[in-house]
Amino acid sequence: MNFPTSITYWSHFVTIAMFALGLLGFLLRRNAIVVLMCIELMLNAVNLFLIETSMRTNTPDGIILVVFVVTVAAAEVAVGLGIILNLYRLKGTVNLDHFKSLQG
Amino acid sequence: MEWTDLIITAVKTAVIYLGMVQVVPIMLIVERRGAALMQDRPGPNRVGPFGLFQPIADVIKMMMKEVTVPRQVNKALFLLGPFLVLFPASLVIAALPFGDYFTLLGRDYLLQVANIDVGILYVLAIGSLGIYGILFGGWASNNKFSLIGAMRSSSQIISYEIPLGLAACSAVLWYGSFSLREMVYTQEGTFLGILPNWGFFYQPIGFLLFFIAAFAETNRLPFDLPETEAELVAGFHTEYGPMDFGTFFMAEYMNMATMSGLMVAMYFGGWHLPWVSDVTLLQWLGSRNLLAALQVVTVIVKISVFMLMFVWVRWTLPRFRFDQLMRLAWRNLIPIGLINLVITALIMYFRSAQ
Amino acid sequence: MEAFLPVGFLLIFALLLCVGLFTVKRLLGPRNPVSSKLSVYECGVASPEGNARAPFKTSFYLIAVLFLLFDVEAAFFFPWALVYRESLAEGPALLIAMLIYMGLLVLGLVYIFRKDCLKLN
Amino acid sequence: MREVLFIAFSLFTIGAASGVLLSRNPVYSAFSLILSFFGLSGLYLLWGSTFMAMIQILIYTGAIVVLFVFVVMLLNLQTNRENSSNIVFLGVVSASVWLFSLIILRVLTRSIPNKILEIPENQLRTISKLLFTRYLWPFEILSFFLLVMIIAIFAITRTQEIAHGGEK
Repeated sequence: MNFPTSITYWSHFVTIAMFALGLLGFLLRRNAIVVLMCIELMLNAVNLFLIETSMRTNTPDGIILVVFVVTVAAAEVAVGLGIILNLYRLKGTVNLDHFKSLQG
Repeated sequence: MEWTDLIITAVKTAVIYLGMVQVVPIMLIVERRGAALMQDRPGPNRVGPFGLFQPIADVIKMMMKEVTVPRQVNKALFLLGPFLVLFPASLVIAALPFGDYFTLLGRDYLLQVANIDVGILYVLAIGSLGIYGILFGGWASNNKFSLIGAMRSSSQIISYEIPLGLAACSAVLWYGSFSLREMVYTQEGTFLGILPNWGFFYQPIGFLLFFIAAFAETNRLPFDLPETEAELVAGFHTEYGPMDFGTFFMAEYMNMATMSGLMVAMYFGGWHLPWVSDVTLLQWLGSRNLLAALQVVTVIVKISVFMLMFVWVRWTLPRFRFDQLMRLAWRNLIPIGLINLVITALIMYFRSAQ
Repeated sequence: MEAFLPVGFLLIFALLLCVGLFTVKRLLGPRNPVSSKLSVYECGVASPEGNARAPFKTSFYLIAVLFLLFDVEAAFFFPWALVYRESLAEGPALLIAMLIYMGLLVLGLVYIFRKDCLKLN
Repeated sequence: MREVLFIAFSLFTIGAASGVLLSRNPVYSAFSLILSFFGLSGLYLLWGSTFMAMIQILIYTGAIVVLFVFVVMLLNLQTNRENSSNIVFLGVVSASVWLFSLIILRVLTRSIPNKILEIPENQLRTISKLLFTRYLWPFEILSFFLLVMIIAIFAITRTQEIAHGGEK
């Protein structure tokens, strides 16, 4: 099985693998901060795919969309970490297993 | 890119990088003699003629002293901390223009490590990575003093990065391009007959902002609070051994040199002599490489003027308190940066409206 | 992409310097770890109670968040500054757009000073 | 030459990204997040999009991960005592993710043209012009969005002391 060396191939590999790793970490890790980092990974995988497509088809709109995605991701992290700080103040821990008050 | 190109660019990069690394020992002796001069004492003059070998003695002393890595420390980040400050500090040099270009073997090579078309953005982006060395160093050494010192130092650097960005942005607004090389090109000639056509006369407030923020970025006095000897024992590098302390110092001096190089390129006309245009210089000097050498000398002289200013301010101004520091950044510098941006935009609009 | 080739060289030289400094420290420095040297640095009354990383005021977190939000806003000034000079020919459209953008930003700054959450004054 | 660099940067990014999941201590996962962002900006540079590489380093590595490290330092987290079996399991699964995505791609990419594109000149000005002509309204809304964010942040973190609490 020979692997082609075209740039588009390898950037798709990075996108799929990075998104999968981010999703994996998001679902399995118990530390709230690492979960937020994995969300960042997923967002960056999508950014990479957008940039690669916009550069390949020579349309700059993809890059502007990525700039907007970056600002929204920044705001999302700011609020997410604010919530985590409050959770820490509530329970003294960021381990997600301890936040089960909603369970029936 | 044939092989000769690669080799020449590699040698050029090496020469520029070593030139920047040489700033550290020179600044060691200049700082101590300058401080001594201001405090009316002779300063280090025992080692070699006029104390010129003092930096060599300091460096050897730092290397020979014992290395203690405390037990309760996160080893990986502790050992990596100082290099995380040194690494971005040495990468920022790539955007600084030292001269126009020189010809070798019939081809023109830029007197600049790389002609990056996003010059200012590159400098701001890589410059903002210096925080990690301080954060990881302070956190990994697991010591109350170093943790508080790391937090204070990085929040100070953070708060002063926004005015730095705003000042750089108003310069980009005026010059209309990111690349530092184009900025220096537009600063040739004279303005109103007598003044040299430098950015300082178009952006005085922008320069002032950049100058103040440059002090804060390099943790120099009067923004020296994180390493105050009195309160926090030495801030984030309390637990570090001698050579790491030397690395932090080397990174600080390289940051100072880069910041001065930036201020020279953006506000003080880069490699242009004040009232003499490059073309007339070329006629006087004849060969292109001689002109390139003169340009490099003018840039080095201008950078050293700024470095002396860093030293001069360090030994005259008292230190800020932490909340005064933050208040200056958030209440005064950021609004001034925004106002400066608006004023530049309005002036450009009215000038173009005629 | 060619413009960043010399930056690659600079990267390699910086790595060489860092590795050089690291090995110099390892080789030249004498090493006899006495337990007193390896303990935490304490000045004054030694009180190693628990982990040194005690949490403290949230104003550090607020400074970092505000830096993040204002850094994102400052990043939008750069593309505007780049094309502002050419856009002046077609009239003040870009100027007004930026004044609105900056007005809302200044509103955020005023909100910060009014709520005084950074304990600035 | 570009393909070799591209493959190197891709593997570096994936390695650092899997480091985010597998590292025991949140600070080490933040550090590997920084490395993966460096790999990403290297990929953008290889594509020729220097503006995006600089934005990636300026905002992601220069501000967002700084906030992560600040919070981790503030929250006094000892090395989290997640049971190590969880980490080992994660390691095995992430390795399989690597292979799985390679195989899927190998099957899918029979059709993608193997063309190396030439880099559009002066991409900076086209993006900025486009940003202020076609995308002017999202730009204005964004400033309002960030203002709302500032107010939301203050509403969330009322500024009294964090209770002195270690990991329970």
